[in-house]
Amino acid sequence: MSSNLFMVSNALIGIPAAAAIAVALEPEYRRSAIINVCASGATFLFALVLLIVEPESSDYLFVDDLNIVFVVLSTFIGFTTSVYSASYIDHEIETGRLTPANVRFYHAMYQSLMGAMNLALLASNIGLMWVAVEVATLTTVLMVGIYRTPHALEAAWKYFILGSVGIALALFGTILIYMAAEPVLGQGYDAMVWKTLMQQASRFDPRMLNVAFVFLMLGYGTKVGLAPMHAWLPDAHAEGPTPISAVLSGLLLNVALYAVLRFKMLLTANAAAITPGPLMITLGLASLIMAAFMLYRRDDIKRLFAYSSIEHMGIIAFAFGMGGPLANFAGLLHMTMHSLTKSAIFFSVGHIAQAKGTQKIAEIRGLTQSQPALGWTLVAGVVAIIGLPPLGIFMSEFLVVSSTFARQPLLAIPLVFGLLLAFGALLLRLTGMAFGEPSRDAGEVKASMLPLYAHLSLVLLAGLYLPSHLVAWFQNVARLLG
Amino acid sequence: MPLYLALICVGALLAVSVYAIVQRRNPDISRNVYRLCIALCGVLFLAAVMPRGAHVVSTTLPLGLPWIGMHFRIDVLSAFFLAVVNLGGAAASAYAIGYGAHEKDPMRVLPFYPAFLAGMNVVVLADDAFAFLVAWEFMSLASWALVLTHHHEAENRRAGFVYLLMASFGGFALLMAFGVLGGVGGAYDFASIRESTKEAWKSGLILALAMVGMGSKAGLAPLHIWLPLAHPAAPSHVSALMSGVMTKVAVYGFIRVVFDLLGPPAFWWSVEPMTFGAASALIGVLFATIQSDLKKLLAYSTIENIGIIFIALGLALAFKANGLALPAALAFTAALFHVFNHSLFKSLLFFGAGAVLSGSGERSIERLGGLIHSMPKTAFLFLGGCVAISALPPLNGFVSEWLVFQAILLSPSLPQWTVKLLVPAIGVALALSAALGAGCYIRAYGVAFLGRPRSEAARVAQDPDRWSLGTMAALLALCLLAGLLPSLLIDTISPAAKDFVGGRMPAQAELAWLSIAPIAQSRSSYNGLLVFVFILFSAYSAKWVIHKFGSSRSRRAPAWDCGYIEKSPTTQYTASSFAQPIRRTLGVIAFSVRERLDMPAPGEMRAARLSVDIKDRIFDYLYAPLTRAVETCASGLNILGLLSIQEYLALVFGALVFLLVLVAI
Amino acid sequence: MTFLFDLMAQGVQMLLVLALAPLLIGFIRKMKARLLRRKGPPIIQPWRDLIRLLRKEVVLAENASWLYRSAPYLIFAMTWVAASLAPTFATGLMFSWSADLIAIIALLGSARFFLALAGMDIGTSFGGIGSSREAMFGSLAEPATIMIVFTVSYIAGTTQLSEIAAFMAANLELRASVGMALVGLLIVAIAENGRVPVDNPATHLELTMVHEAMVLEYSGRYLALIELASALKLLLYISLIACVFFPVGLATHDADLHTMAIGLGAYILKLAIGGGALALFETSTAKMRVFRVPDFLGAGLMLGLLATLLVFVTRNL
Amino acid sequence: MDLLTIDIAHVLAGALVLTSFMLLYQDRLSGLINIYTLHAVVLSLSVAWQAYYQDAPHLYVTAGIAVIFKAVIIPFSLRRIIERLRIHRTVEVVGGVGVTMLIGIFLTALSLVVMLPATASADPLAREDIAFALAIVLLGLLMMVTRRNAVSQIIGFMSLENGLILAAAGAHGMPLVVEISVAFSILIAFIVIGIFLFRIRERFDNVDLFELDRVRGGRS
Repeated sequence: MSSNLFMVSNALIGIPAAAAIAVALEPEYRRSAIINVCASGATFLFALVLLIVEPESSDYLFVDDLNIVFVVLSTFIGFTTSVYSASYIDHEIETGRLTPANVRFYHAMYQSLMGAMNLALLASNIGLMWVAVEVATLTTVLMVGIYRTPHALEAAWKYFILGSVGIALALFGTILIYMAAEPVLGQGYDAMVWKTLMQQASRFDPRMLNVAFVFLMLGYGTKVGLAPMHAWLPDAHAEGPTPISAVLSGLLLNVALYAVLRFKMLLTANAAAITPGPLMITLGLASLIMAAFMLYRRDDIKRLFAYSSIEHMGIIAFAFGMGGPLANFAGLLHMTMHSLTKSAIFFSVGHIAQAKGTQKIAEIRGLTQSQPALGWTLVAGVVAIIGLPPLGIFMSEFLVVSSTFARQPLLAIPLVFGLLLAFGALLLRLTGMAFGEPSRDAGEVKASMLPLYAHLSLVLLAGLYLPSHLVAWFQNVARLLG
Repeated sequence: MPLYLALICVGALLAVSVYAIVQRRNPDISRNVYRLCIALCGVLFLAAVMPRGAHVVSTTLPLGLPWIGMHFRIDVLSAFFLAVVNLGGAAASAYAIGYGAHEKDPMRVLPFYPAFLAGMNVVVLADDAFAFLVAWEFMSLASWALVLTHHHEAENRRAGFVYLLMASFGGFALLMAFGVLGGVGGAYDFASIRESTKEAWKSGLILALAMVGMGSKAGLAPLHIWLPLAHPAAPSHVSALMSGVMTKVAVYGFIRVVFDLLGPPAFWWSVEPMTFGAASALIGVLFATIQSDLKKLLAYSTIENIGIIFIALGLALAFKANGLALPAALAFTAALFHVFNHSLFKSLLFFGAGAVLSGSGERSIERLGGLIHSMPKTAFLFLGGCVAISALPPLNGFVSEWLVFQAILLSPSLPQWTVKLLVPAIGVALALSAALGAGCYIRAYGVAFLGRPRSEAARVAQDPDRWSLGTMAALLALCLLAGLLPSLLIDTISPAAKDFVGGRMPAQAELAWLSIAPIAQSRSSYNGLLVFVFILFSAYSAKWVIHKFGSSRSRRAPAWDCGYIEKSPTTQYTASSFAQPIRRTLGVIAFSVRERLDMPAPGEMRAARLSVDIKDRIFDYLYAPLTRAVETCASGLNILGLLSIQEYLALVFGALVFLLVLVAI
Repeated sequence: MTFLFDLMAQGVQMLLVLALAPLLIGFIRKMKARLLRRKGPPIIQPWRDLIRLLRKEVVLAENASWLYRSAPYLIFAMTWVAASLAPTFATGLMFSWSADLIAIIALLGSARFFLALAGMDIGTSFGGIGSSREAMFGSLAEPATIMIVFTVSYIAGTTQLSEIAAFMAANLELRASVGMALVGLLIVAIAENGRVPVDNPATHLELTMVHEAMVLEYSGRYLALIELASALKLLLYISLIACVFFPVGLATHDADLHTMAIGLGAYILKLAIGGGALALFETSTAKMRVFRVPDFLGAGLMLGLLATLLVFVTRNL
Repeated sequence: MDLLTIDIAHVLAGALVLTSFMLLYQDRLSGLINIYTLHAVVLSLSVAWQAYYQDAPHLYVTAGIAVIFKAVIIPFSLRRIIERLRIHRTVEVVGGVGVTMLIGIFLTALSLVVMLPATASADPLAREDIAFALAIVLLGLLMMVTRRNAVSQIIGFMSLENGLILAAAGAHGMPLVVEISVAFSILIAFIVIGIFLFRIRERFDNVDLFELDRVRGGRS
């Protein structure tokens, strides 16, 4: 393993770890917030370095096209979110919803979450990846419960129990993978390292792989938020601090999805094993349609968008399940766009909730008039998320729907049905919130619009123009995914 | 060259909307924006009509789908529609220079208005599925924002919601259609789509999807419900654009897909557009006849006209499928002619409605009346619009309808009996809708502009500013021109007919007296100019004779009305009473009308009252059940949000066991 | 030379229809009177009335607008043009091709349009009644007419009246479709001209009236023009029926004066027969309720459609 | 290898499954905790046996963790909790023990059916182990589903996790087993502390998750 890559990857995990300790020791919350931002920024820069180093693999860490996409994306959103969370936390302290002590803890957890996610993405060892995902789960659980209100605790608890079960299932799957690989690759690390696994996958016992995939799909699928394992997601989004909602939707779901994709590749490499496509498609459609229906009865704004995350994860899972260059490309694009858009939406939603002093949709009206900036960005975000051009998600939905309809028209029907349902629900809510006679404001917010604008403009740009090397990179990954 | 010019102008339009946002504090921003729009639309119009070096010019920009890029192209068809779009756009902008001043919150219009124009232009220019759909949805999006301009009224919000939902429904239909056209390989540029071969069932599917997609935007029944909600909600110049121009863009899309991309047609393709066209024509006109909201009325009549256009297109398909080039060209020309006409007079009428709205503050004609006295100029121009849209000679509406009739009369040459017998029935529908349309506009004009004012607002109403009047006058002049010299327009259209149905009408320009003869003069011919001259001649000669030999004296006196002069203007015939005969005769079939008369017993001192409620059957039987179904499902599934942790665990557990069983087997 | 001749022929036709129309009305009135064993006014009477009206001073309602004042001229002009473009004694007159059958129907439609508007201008309830009923009748009668036009022009393969007449003259044969078309056209004609049983031209102030209600406020020269126009309309319909269904004796535009004269005689004869038939019919039937009229016209429409479809059956086009 | 080793391994694994059934059956909290202690002990024994059998010394560590952490610390603190919360005597109504038992047996059968063919290539000991492990996992999950009391749910989860450890130990020469078991121990510690810290009783009068759900009160 070349030293520079080693250095970079370690930095990606080390910086957050160090920063976590640093903020934990830092009593003054503003300064800790600054450390938080700087650390995330540094991590992002190092992630960019990954773009130039050539793929490498070792027993513990490795880098290939697939996880570079995820690492860069997650570090970027981690960075913007940290910027956003600074202003958000300020407001929370002022309104006394959080104490400085909480914030210290919060920042420490934030950084360790970042570290854990980077580890999970860069881990070349399925066991290590599992450990990292587990740590990520724990940190998020703690952050979800940070408000200590009954609802927050209840949400954290639910997330905790369901998440742990998911993780347990994932571990069992991991062990089974090892057992499938062990006869071929012999005992020891080789049987747990992606590189060797991928090389030899064709010689593994398919039946073992099948059983393993069932566990992995359900286990990591729980973290992805696919129905019927989604239950933790809405509450966790709704009750935690909004930056965490953004991180959950923008990153953690992706990390879990990354794991699923890896194992999918493993199975596709083995001809005799079941094709994972149908399972993913089924779960994807189930999540899509379930979430779409759930959207209609939501009265909590954050829960609303949490369900929309489930819906989009469904679409992405569907796309990857379909497979093929177009659908995979669409899946990757959709994942990227969704992360950016959804976190942007949560940014504005957080400030809106602060400005209106409530998360009840019914009590939020006429935003475009009372808070033009927030209101219109919310409109833009929702317009993006329901897949209207010229924003990025339209492109991916265009590819998914058209390619699916060209290949299996019958599968496209439920897909389009779900998309339309979700479209209607979100548009209905948006119309209520953004337009009409404004409802009264609770107080002034110093909104930090910069991350919002950054995300939205990226999404807009992507909707019209994708830089060619990004495309090449995506296509390369799409090929990897088969 | 024209293409690049057009694209630059589109870019400029987008820049204008940015400029509007940046300059939002600037007091005369609105005037500036509209001026810029006029200029850009003007240039685009020139780009459309300027001679193109090649027959077809196209280019590709490195945007959109990376491995395809964004293709743009101008051929005769897109040039024609480009001209229509920007004529309408320029007119609307000119009108808005004056009308925009009435806008309370201009920032809800200005940023989106140029974007809307840009979107429509790009749709016409696009040459690959992705660019087309991006522009298509962008157009819907911008117009949605415009529909929500007066977002304080609840029904406008509802209109916006229904509109965008229907738009995206159509969008998805098109998406699927292009998915099939593009194939598994995803070759989405129109050039390679044209090359690709399509099986019969595929083209049938695509046709249906195109009907749904384009129809939902054009307002084809039964997908029209959003139109009467959305068009009136927007400010009048935007309504004019949506009704007069955007629906035409949808027609363009239909022509592009069905006549161009889909390859040689089969005869049965024609059935769908013709039947749905006829249905829309009838439904549209019937509902227009009973509306009392002026702008709603106009919106419904748009549905009718779209129906007529689709009838003509269906005929063109039928003829084309049987290789009857000349009749096909006739029908196709009729369709495009009507597209042009409708974009003119519908804009004119919406501008008139806007003038009435801003002049009197009233939208319901029940509270208007006598406007011919308070706003004479508007009254005159609006009358012109009414005559034109009622397909009365010598104005242009008649010409296109006459052409459609001529095309229908050629149906005996069709070999297939189904179509042969279908066409006359379609003809009845067309004739009926034309006649009802005339009745509808008699009612609208008579109640709103004639008689005595029914409200103070109507009495003190004022003519609008120069800009608005000027625009309307210009449009009326164009209507008259197109009515008197149709040969010029027909000859400009015929290249498009040549390319898309493989035939062209005989060149009309060289016919004597500037008359038009679609096939041969012995078969049918019409000369608007001559008829017009005749009418003027006989009218003036009559006047001259009478004033010379008869009397020219006249004096004013109270109205006679069989000896009883009633004071209050409320005793006039109202709009709803005017519509009563039609409601009675056709209401039962078309819309479930319920009239409730509450007649006080003799000696009782209260007023009798008649209440009429009219329901749109399509809504009741098609959309209401759908919404109800979604609601029930949503409430049913809502349980999933309220389970206890162990129940959620049970779900996971169940899934696990199920899958394990699957694996085990 | 021929040009001048043609121009003259056209001019003659214009004046002819103008002169004949009131006489036709007078003739019908006379016939009706005779059928009722009354003496009745002289045939020339309508002309007298018209001239008297023209001399009279016009009494305008206070809120009459410019539309109200210009409508009569427009109505008259449109009807007159329509009437003078239909072949009466000779086919293919100079400008006959400037408007085919559809255009002629449409011209009548425009006339109706303005008449209905004029009826609403003063803002009296009677005017409104008249206009709304006229609108409804029109919107049923016009499609019926169009259907009949379809039938005829499917058979003749043209919408040019002259050509149709020539065709019909050339191959006279009895056809179910033609018969139905004739009946339909008669129905339409009765309705369009406001004759019994649809409307009663003789009475005022009958609540079921249509045409008279619209022109209630008119007086003097305006009334004269409108009366003249309606007379022309009646004449036009009779000559339509004549030249389409009984094209005997029609001269062609390049015929010599002698044939023209024969054509003229034949035409006047046809008018007389038509008028007589109408009088007979009117005296033998009673006026129907207004809301029966749609059924009446609907019958016309159905006949038209049936005729159109029968064309395909009887004749293999 | 001699049969005796395998037999002992079987006996231990089988005992573990049996204990899981006992957990399913037991409805008194204090009783549950005792049985769980037994569960943990058996686990550590079988892991130790695996360590000896594969002579993989690191597994002894895992076994050690199992004994110390699961068989001593956890039960102890759980007892503390239930005494604090004064629910150590509560008898939980478990709907239809018989049915639960039947389902449990079905699950065991299922895990055998799934695993034995899948692991045909692996050596017999691993096969049995993994099959039993799956059974234990499923039984643990079943327990979590059937119990409404937080403490008993946790016990269910921990038994599930024991199954995982068993599987991990059974997988020959699997690296990171120690790390994983440590990570898991942390997880469990968190859960226990969770109940303890969140002081569910103060907030929701009792640890009945059913109540805890009612807090949401149809919030959506």
